Amino acid sequence: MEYLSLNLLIFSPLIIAILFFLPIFNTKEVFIRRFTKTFMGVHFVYALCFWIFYNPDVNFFDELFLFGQSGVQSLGIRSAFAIDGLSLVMVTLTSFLFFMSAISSKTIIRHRQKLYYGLLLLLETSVLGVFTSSDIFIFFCFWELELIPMYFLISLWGSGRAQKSAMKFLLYTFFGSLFLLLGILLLSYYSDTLNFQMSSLFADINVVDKLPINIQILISILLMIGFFVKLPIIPLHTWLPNAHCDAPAPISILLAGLLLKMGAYGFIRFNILLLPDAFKILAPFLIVFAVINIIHAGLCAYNQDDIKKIIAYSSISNMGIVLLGLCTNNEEGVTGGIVHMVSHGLICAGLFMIVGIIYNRTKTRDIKAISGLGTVMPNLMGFTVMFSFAAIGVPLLIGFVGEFLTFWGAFSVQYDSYIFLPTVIIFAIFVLVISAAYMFKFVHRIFFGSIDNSWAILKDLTAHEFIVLSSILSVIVFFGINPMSLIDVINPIVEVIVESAGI
Amino acid sequence: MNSAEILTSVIFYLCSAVIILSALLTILSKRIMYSLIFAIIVFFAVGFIFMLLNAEYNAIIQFAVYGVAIPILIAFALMFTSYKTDKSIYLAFSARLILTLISAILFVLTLFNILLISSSVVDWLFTSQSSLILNKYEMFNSISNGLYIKSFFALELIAFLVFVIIVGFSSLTLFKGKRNG
Amino acid sequence: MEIFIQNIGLTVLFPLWCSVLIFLGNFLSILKSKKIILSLTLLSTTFGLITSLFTFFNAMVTENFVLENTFKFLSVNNFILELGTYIDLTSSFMLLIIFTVTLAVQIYSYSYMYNDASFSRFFALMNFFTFSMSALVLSPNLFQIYICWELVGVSSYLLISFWFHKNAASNAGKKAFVMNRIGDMCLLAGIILSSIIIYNYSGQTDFADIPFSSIDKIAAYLFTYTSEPIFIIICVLLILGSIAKSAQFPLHTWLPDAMEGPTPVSALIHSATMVAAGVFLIARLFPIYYQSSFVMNFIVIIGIISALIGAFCAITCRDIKRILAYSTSSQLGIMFIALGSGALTASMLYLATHAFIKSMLFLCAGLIMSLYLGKTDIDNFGGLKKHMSLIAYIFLIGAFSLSGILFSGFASKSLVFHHLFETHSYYIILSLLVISFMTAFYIFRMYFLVFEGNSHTSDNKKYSHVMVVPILFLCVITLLLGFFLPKMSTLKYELIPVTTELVAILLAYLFYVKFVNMLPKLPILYNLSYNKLYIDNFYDFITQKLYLGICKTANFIDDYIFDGTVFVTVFLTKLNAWLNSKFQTGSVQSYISYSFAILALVLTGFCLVYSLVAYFAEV
Amino acid sequence: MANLVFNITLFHYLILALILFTIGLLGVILSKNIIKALISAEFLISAVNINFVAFAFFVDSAKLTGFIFSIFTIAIGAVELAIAFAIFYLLFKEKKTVNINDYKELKG
Repeated sequence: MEYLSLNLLIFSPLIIAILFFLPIFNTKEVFIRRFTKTFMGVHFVYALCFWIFYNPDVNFFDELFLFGQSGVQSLGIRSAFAIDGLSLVMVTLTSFLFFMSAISSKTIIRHRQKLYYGLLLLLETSVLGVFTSSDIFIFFCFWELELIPMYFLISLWGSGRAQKSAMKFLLYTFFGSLFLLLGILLLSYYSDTLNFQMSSLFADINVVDKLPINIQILISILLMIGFFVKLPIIPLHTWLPNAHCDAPAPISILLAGLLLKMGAYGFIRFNILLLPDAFKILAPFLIVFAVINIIHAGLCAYNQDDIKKIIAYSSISNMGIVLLGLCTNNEEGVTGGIVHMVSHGLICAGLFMIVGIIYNRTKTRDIKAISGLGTVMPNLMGFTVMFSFAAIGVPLLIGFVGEFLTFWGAFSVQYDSYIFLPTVIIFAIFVLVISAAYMFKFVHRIFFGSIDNSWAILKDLTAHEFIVLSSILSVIVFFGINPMSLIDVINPIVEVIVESAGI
Repeated sequence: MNSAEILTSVIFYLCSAVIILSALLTILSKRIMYSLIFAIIVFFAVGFIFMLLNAEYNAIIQFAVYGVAIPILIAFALMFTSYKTDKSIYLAFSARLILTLISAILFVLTLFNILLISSSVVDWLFTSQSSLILNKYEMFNSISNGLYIKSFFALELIAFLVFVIIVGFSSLTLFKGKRNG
Repeated sequence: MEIFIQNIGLTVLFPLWCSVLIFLGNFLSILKSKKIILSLTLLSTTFGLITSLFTFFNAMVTENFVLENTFKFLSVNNFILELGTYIDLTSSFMLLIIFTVTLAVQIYSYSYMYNDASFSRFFALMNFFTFSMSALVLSPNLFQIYICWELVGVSSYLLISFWFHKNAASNAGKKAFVMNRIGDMCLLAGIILSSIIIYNYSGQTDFADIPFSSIDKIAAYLFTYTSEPIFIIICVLLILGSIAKSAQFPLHTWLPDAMEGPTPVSALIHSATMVAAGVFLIARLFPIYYQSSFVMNFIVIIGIISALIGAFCAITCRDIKRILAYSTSSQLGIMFIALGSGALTASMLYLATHAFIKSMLFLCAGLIMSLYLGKTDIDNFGGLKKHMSLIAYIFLIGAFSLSGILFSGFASKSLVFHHLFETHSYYIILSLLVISFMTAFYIFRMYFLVFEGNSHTSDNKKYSHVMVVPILFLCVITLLLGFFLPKMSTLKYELIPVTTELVAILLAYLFYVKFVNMLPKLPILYNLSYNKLYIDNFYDFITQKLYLGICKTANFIDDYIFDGTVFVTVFLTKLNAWLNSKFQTGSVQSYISYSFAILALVLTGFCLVYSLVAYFAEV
Repeated sequence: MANLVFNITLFHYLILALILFTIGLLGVILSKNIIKALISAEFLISAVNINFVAFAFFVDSAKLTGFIFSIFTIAIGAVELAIAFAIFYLLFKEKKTVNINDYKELKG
């Protein structure tokens, strides 16, 4: 474990990105594409080594002093990166999805590939930074850094009203991170150093107990607004459908797969672990929010004409399940929430990949215009059916594990002061039927039924797309069959969460 | 109230009446030449006010600068312009007129009020002028030494500034505009 | 023999392995030949059949024989969920039925689907279904039953919409899956509620996934420690799960539409195995339901309603496969009645006989259809007796036993009647008589319309004899099974139902053979029964109009209220910018006057405030 | 009240300066002719001078800073007027009008 340097993992994409931005070999586009793919593959293998050599008791901790050894004591900024159960899972998921999107962007990204791959690598560094940074200030820096490449990726290579939705995405997230910054400043003010060590929560002693409760609630509400913009919760979610349907396929894989998880990850790190007392008080209201989110997004998904919007709303509904899981105060619910985070990442990546392929071939996203592609593209149909089963939560696939545990945890939650809660939670179970409804409407409208001649000439999957889809599907099936490998890694962090936030 | 007090008060009221009247006339008169003449009257009257306050030095400078130099300058300006008779202020933008008049009244009332309020705070506001007669000779010599010794540096700076600006801007006027109209 | 019983798990995994092999083979186009595919599937099913035979005889011999081996699938500290196999009498009995019917159907479907384009996909899905069905039957706890419940639903969905290019088939598949999904949702809710009560309150944390080995303890615990309404809610939720799967009253409309799938599918899944899963689940959870009379009555009522509706709609149905589908849902209603009135063994035996009879009838219907290029409408058949007399006689045997007059059908139905007469539940007997009257009527109506009467088409096409072998195999079973069943009922109890059925047959003979078009179309009853009591249109209304309406409002809220706030902020900023530009007039003097006005205002404000404060301070 | 009329105090001078200042301000804002505006600008400066001298006389007649300062402001006033006329001359060469409303280019 010692010789695996964490900084190499995080900053190697940045170095390559800088290399790409220099005007050296800017003619050989093919070379750049192949180089990025191999690099991403190596990076993914390197991340897997972390997973293999991970032993729960020692948190892999790495110091990188940005401003000299002592760090800027007065300002207290000291860059430190750490990995524990949760961030390990997220890091491997990130590098896996980046590897997949790099492979899949061969057919979809045609122009200005050098800039594209540079931005992609920059995005990878910032997302990895978010998941591993143990210092609040660094967490916020990477949180903001990730917006820049994402904005350009959506607006330069997007389709339809790309600039407009990229701008909406940017402004929305800025609005959120405004509150986030306010919360962080308040937090560091009360704990008198800016480098308020999140690593303290890796060592699971919460340092904030001396904060008076009303300030804790104020800070946690501010932080929540920031995170709930990213983890789209009902009032703040309208950026997601636009950003998704205008982003190119590989980017919407990353957007759905990772950026939503950053919201959930931050929510766990800050709201649950750093401010547990406030979380105990706010949890019942969050459950109500989560259930509304699940049902509302599910209903909206059924009514969309744009196939990407259907998947976008389905990801909002799934993130509602994640929030529901996290807010239950027992181990099963929290494990379910985290497992569902990973499963949603994988499933949404696959679904967006499929929708990207359909758009790439038929050039329209309107669900009424496309029908009966199954006869022309049997392989793609097979993959879509499997992915929609995973999205619905059919057993022996990872979707089921997360959902079952979350519902189990949610049903057995006891906030004694709120008797109305069980009746609200009962509604969450309807997501099984609602998700089946919109997912099958999507699959049947596009693949089944008779084909009209304009689509008869379409080709089936290419080698690249097949590799991406089959590898994502194999991971889904692997974790579906033996979820224990995932749950063992997550278990230590779940204990910390339940012990600190449990009633 | 001895005769000196009455004399100074009469002069004061006379001068202030002249100032206010001619100031009003300068801004109300139709022809620009009339407004120039009334302006000169105002400047001279202000000079007398300085005399009243035993600031003879200032009065002299006032008479010299405002009384003579500036009207000549304005006369030159009027020479260049064809000083067609222009309409007086009544044709000004009516809404702006109302607005400024209201704000002017408000302005005067409030400052008057402030002065009244401040009188309760400050004692020297109502000490009469006659009780403070300065010795004339001492006044003149102290102003000159104050001017040339205490604030000598400021005087040099002002002089240099005046010189640079006058030369610069007069050369500016010789400059043929590249594009006309 | 022991080795078979030990590795029963192999029989479950063998079909799964076959289906994966066939899928990959088909995809990588190495396994192309149909012979190998068939041999693979037949190998796995025969292996399963042999093991199930041995286990069944073993179970019959030894007193309450139980064998369970499980492995830990999912555990969050001490909340452990296991998967594995659990064999006792009922599960081995069900396993035997499943594998026999599957063997027959697979042999039949080889020739039936021979010239179909996606032959290998069909067999892969059939294997997958065998895997999930046998896993369901052998599941040791309620958690695994739920997993296999959904897998069975998935495989039935894939098989129903097998010819996905046909719109009708794909919609039928979607409808079937969504309805099963509703059932799964209720089942999941029931399972979670009961497992929470057991896990959190009862102290035995290892019973979290409700293992069947200790079902009695759990039942006793659930009944004593939960208040009456909660117990009823849990039981109703669990029953709703089996209602959806066995196409009972509220969720039965998917079964007739499921006939869009290929006939072997209907023969295997929608007549014998999958629909029987609901009855199997109730049998498994019988100790829990048995404790509250309300729940038992609930099951009986559901059984009666769905049986009546099934029979009522079958009478006037024009499509031969749909007649059999309605008859399946009504026969299952009878099983529910038997279960509800406490006759566990009678209902299981009834299930066995019905499975064989119905799959045989489906295979005959499939044979008929294959001769007439898949046309299923009853009008273009007639007088086929002359062409295929063997099939006609087999169908006749099936009809007699289905209506409960002869052979195995009679034996199992008399068992049910015997139990009902014992328990003196006369209103159930009355409804059962009406149902069996209607069953006899519609099954013989179908027989007379298809086989008797003047034949429409003269060209006597020949059907391949391979397809007849499984039908004969099933026919032999239906003939002999009657003798193996325990003979308990006295003559008196059998006489009444048999006479009603004979009267029904006479009536059917009169209307459909002697005076052919004499049948008076009763004004209301006919079109009520013809368009299936308008339940279908009611459900369509709910899905197309109501649900879409709700979704539209949700979307409206989403677009106009959440997006609206964003739009309003944008509009406000634009308005503000426009207003400011109005002030930039360019005239210096207006600028000075504005600033002067503001200065004056500020001063007045200051004075007012100051004087007010001074005034109040004094006072 | 009588001694107030005949007994000139600092108050009177301030009121006089105030009125002169206001008239000058009105002239600047309302006059159509640029030159008239500039002239009334001069009134502002003279009003301020009156204040300076009055305060110097009544309050700190010893240090005479008020007087010295008013001398400087008179000088600055003259310079400022010179600049104004130079700029006005250049503008006048462009537009040939004296009317202040024609010079509207400096706009946001």
